[in-house]
Amino acid sequence: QDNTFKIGLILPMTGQQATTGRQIEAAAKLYMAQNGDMIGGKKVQLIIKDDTSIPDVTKRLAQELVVNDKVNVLAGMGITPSALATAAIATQSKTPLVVMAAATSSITEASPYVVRTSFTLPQASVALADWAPKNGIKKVVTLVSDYGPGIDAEKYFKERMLFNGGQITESLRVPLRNPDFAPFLQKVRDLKPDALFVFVPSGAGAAVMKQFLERGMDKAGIKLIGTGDVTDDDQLNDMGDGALGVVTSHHYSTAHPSAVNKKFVEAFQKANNNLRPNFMAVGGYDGMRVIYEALKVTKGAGGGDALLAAMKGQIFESPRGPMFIDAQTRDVVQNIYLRKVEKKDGQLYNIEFDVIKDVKDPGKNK
Amino acid sequence: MLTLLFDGIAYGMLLFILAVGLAVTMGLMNFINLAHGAFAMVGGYITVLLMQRLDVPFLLCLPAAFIGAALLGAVLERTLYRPLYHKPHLDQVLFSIGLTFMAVAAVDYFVGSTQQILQLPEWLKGRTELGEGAWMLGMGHYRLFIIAVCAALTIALQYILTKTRFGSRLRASVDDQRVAAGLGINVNVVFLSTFAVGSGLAGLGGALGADVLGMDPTFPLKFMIYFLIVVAVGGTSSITGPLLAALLLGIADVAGKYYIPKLGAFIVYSLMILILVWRPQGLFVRKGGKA
Amino acid sequence: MAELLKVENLSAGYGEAVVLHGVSVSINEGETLALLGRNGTGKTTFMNTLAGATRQHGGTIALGGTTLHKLPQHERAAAGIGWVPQERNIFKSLTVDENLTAVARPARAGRKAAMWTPARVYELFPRLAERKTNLGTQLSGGEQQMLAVGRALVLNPTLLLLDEPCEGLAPIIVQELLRAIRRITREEGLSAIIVEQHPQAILAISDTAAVLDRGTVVHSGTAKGLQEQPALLDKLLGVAR
Amino acid sequence: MSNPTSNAAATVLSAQGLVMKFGGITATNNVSLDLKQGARHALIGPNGAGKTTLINLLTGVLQPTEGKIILEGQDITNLAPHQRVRRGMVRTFQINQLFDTLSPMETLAMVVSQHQGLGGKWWQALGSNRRVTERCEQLLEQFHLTSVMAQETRVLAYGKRRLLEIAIALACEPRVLLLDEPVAGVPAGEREELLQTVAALPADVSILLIEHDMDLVFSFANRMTVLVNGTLLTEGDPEQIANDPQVKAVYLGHAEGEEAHHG
Amino acid sequence: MTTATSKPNILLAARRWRWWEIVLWALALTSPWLLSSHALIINEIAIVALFALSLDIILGYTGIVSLGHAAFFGMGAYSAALFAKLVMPDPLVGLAVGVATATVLGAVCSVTILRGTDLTRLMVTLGVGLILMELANKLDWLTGGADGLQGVVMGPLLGRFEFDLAGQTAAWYSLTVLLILFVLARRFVGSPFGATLKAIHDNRLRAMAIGIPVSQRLAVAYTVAAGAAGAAGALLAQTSGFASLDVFEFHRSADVMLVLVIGGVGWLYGGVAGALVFKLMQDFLSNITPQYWTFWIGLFLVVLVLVGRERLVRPWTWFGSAKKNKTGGAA
Ligand SMILES: Nc1ncnc2c1ncn2[C@@H]1O[C@H](COP(=O)(O)OP(=O)(O)OP(=O)(O)O)[C@@H](O)[C@H]1O
Ligand SMILES: Nc1ncnc2c1ncn2[C@@H]1O[C@H](COP(=O)(O)OP(=O)(O)OP(=O)(O)O)[C@@H](O)[C@H]1O
Ligand SMILES: CC(C)C[C@H](N)C(=O)O
Ligand SMILES: [Mg+2]
Ligand SMILES: [Mg+2]
Repeated sequence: QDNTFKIGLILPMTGQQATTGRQIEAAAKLYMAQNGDMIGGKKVQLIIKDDTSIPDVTKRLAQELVVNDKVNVLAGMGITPSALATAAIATQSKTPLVVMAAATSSITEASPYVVRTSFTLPQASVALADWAPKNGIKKVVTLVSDYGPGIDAEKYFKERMLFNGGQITESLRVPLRNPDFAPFLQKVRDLKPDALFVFVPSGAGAAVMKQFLERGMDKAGIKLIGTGDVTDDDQLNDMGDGALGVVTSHHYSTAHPSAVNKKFVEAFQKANNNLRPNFMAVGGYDGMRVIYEALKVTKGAGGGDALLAAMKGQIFESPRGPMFIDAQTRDVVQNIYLRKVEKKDGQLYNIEFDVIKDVKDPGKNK
Repeated sequence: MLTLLFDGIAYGMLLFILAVGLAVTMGLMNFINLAHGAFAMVGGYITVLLMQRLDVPFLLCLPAAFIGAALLGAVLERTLYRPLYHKPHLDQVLFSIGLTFMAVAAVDYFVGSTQQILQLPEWLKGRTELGEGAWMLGMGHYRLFIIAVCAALTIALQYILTKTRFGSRLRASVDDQRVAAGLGINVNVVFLSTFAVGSGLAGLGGALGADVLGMDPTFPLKFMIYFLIVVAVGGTSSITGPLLAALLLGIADVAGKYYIPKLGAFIVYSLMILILVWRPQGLFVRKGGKA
Repeated sequence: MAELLKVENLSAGYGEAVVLHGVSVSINEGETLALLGRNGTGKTTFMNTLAGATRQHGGTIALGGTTLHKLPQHERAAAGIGWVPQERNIFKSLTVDENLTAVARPARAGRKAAMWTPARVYELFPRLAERKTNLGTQLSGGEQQMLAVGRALVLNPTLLLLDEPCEGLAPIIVQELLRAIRRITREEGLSAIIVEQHPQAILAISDTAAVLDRGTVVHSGTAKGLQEQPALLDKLLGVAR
Repeated sequence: MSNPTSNAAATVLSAQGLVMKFGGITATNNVSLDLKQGARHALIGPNGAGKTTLINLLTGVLQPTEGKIILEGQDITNLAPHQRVRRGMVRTFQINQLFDTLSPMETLAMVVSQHQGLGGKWWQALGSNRRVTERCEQLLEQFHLTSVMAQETRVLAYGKRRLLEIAIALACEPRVLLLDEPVAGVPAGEREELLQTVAALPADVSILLIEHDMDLVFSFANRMTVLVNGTLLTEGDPEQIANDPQVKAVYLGHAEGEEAHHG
Repeated sequence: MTTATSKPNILLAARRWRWWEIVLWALALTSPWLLSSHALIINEIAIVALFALSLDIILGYTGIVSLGHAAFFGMGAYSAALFAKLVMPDPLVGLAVGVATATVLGAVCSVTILRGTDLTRLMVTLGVGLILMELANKLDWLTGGADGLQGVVMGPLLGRFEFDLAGQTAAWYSLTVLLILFVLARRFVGSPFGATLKAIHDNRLRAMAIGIPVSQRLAVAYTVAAGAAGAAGALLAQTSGFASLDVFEFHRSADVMLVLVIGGVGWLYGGVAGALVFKLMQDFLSNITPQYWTFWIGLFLVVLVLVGRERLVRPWTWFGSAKKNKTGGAA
């Protein structure tokens, strides 16, 4: 009806990416609970769909949401191919698509209707490549999962490392489904770099870290660095003390010291059985905020184009820190933090110790 | 490159431990039990939860995982599996996949979808290094442990299956249930105990593999392919077949990924295809006659 | 002589299909029954029903003191049934030796004659001894038949069910087997039911005979009686058509 | 039916020095055998003598360790089984090998179509060809299968299955027919008739028969070969064989045995 | 022969179209209009049905189990998508290209399935599928790698009908292709050729012994099935306008097997019925409980097998004879 404002939230709720979906769903619901569902005279309705992270299903669901449910905004997108596939629907139907998780740089270029509230891997990797040479890390081996985001991470990290006078001795890509990292890690060990840069999707991070320690690589003087996926907040605590001291760069940590974040974490944990919100959750939370704010401005008038216009350029304080949606690229611009795993109140956290402000997606610089 | 060989063996043994239960139910009982991974997951979660929530020592968790999965297997065998022995293999596939789906969703519901991480006791975390340079042999203690458990299991199973009457009664029941029963073999008991052992082994495999592979609700689906590869390449008529196959695959995979990392996933699959096209019955099959 | 097997009003079949209709038969201890009938009249079904491998719809089976029809299939061997299925059904992934040892069971108490062991089976069929390590599928047709008989013997049964045991055996082995069956029944007190395509061959070694047609007993009497009336036999078996 | 197999008749199928080893077992030990055109040749021997193995070698189910097989002058040792069938050599199996989910009618229609070269046709329906269906009906009648022609083969009684086994072979219109205990399981009364049907095949069809029922063998064969322990013991006409003391000792047994069979 | 004229009908009767089939297909073909808001899911069902139909040709009629059928599906998808992107956007030509490449691939791969047991075939086919996926991943300059192949623009169907957002054209297109291939498949399996396939399925040894060139027949059947799977893949790529590595994934092969087995193998409608049931159920359940719908699907599969396909659609037979079946003849 005219008086509802529908958000079609398509996420992987089952399968290997399920945690992404769960975190975002929980955050989106939390946002709605905190901010009510009557905005600008419209009743906001959230329609959640499971795409099992199969891109053609994502696309079909988006199409159905647009055609049958007449949603005003599409949102979610757990993995890159899903987002890319759905971009065409956004363009065709002039519906804004708020990407809350997928992190490959090129997504925002796939359609003028895409707005991103998560992060891009180049963003996170480049910051780390700026930090490393300054801290005695000159020779690095990269190890990434062999798929879009991994290759992005490898590429931008390498470029910036070289630019900063560092050295990449070897770039290893591991298959996505890879039960044992032993051969890769042994190779790294034999290469004896100063540090190993890792990007693997969150589940595999723990395995890499464990096998890294088991192989005694820390003792051999090799540091483990990576993007924040490796020390994903919602698993970090179970990783044990071995994780202490690992340095990562990311846009969000549960331990981010700000009032906004404290409130967010508390509310989230309360609503979700003490589950820690991770970077996925914050992407969903902020995504909802972007949609809400745009709705407040437009009051539902003017359709998708007006909404989109109202989303562009939003600046606000997110639990992750200050962020804004670049009006030109529609991509998120945010601080990237350097963090180290430390123990606080008997729990492991990514404690931020340095920040690189207002990082734009370096993928858009060309 | 002894370290690499060691890692390959350990990885192979891990694959074997995960697949051996399947070799029992699928190879010996001729039941296509794709829910094997679900039993492994049960064992894995028993271990992880006992350790996390109740601080039970790791060594106690292993038998608990075996028994827990075996009991579950026994109950399911009596209630659900039994009517399916005569059904076509495809129905068994459908059924066991259905069961796996249910297990995945149930674990997700009760424990949550995040990956559970297991903390090994200190004495298993270390590493021993011998020698120098190219001949250095680095052995993770946990990997050593896996190898030891696996060797013990193989010997025990091999003994039961070939040296005891139970083994031949089992195979007789599988070959022709109707006639076996008609000749006085209590097929139900034979199947029940075998299935329980197979499930128990899966559970043990899950418990031992949890540290390396991680435990999350999609475990049974994620690693199904690996179980199947081991059993297919090893042939289904013995225990040593899958063992050798697992070792071969483990070593080839580790060495391949070390020396030619670019080929990554191709190695195992290509090796498997070559072997199977060359020896369609599996690499190590039981041959009769006085050969 | 005491009655060993008493089958009354037995009906049985496969799934919904009823093949046997009210069959009644009885056998005394140490006696042999020749079961005759054309193809598809239910001889095999009758044997399988005794062994518990069909679906029984009604009637009773008593073997010695036990009510056989109430026992689950696998307990019937313990109760004294030794089954040689028509299609032999050798366990294909077991060796010859394992085929015997897997099912062998000791004789029940109070048995006078020597016990059947795999070793004794090898004496009866020396050919099998030479093929001990062959798998079930790696045997010639006749060897499989010998093994099927041997496998039933090592159960040390009181009642042997022989479903066309001579099929595919060389004449010299047939003679030996029939002689052995006669010896076993006469001297060791076993009873047997034999189905054969050559009525004369088994009537000669049987005590009683029954003829099945379309699942019912159309004739029963002494074997001798039937043997002496070839015309009746031909009529019952429908040879003339 | 004994006489006119003149020595002049051409050799159709010839096995030359065949050896087959299974691991340590030599199942066929240097066996040479000639099958003449139009022969009614019986192959007998104790259980496990290697008769079935010999047929498996001739038809290509097994590859011989040594030796050659010549069919109508051509070396077929390395041909695939189905290629030998195309050259007119067809067999039956000692243990039924049937198509369990097809009905007898479908089975025969399929075999006849295949034989008439229609097996590769995919655009016309099975049974749309008159020649095929007529031949099928004829076979069904001949083998008393008409009453069960539409049932699935796997539920047929053993005897009917046995008949179908042979009908399939005949549907291929063989020029060389190898029969491995064709009447096992067929009731005594029908055996003669069945074998008559076989014997009544055109005179130029050559037949090799394995059978343990001596009455049948002697009424059928005009030539016999005896195999023992994988080796050829002797060959001759039925009379010679029947009176051969060696054959009696290892295979036929005493006259009493004959009696047991015949009564 | 008195009954000469009536007998062949037994053979032909099974091949004749029945009235309900015609009604069914008529309904199917009009469904994109009748149920216009469900056109997208209809399209997806038609594609899955076609994919399952292609699997039925090998699984149901020759007994080859394949867990790598997605290899051909993916091949069809990628070649149709690439063709549209690089050569020309006409859907029908693209479809033909997809079928052709998948057929060629099928012919090449058919050598791997000629020998061995069910399990070996299962694994070999699976391996081929996974290797192709890895290849598509590595050839990212051509295929777009893990991000998927973007920028595929489809031209209008027959030069007139644009693919609309609601999916009506797509649904109609897929249904038509499904129907055409169904008719062809039905001819195929009902022919002497099809009968020889069934014979091979039942008893390979005997099939050889009556002169059937077993390997060649299997290879042909496998190739034909591969072509049909390629058509399904091409339809997916064309109606969704992109292709991603996912089309090669193991779970596609597994799902299509599930779909087929749900509907029953060996009667061609199995794929259609399975696709309908499975997809609708998945859609329905995942709307109700996006997190836990797999549980209910799993439960359905378990019940389906335990109760049996036939009995599941006849609830009145649920109670009754089940008990007595205890010693029912094993077949
Ligand atoms: N598994 C089965 N399912 C259904 N019907 C069967 C089955 N086995 C046998 N029958 C049917 O039961 C009837 C009797 O068959 P049975 O095998 O008992 O006959 P038989 O007298 O032993 O014949 P034969 O002399 O051929 O061995 C036949 O009509 C047959 O079709
Ligand atoms: N695959 C095999 N492996 C080992 N031994 C085998 C194999 N097949 C057959 N044999 C052996 O070879 C010998 C010959 O078998 P074959 O089947 O040819 O005998 P046969 O003359 O047909 O006997 P029967 O009259 O009993 O059918 C047998 O002793 C058998 O055990
Ligand atoms: C790091 C993850 C958020 C990356 C995500 N799986 C993607 O495909 O973009
Ligand atoms: Mg019978
Ligand atoms: Mg033989």
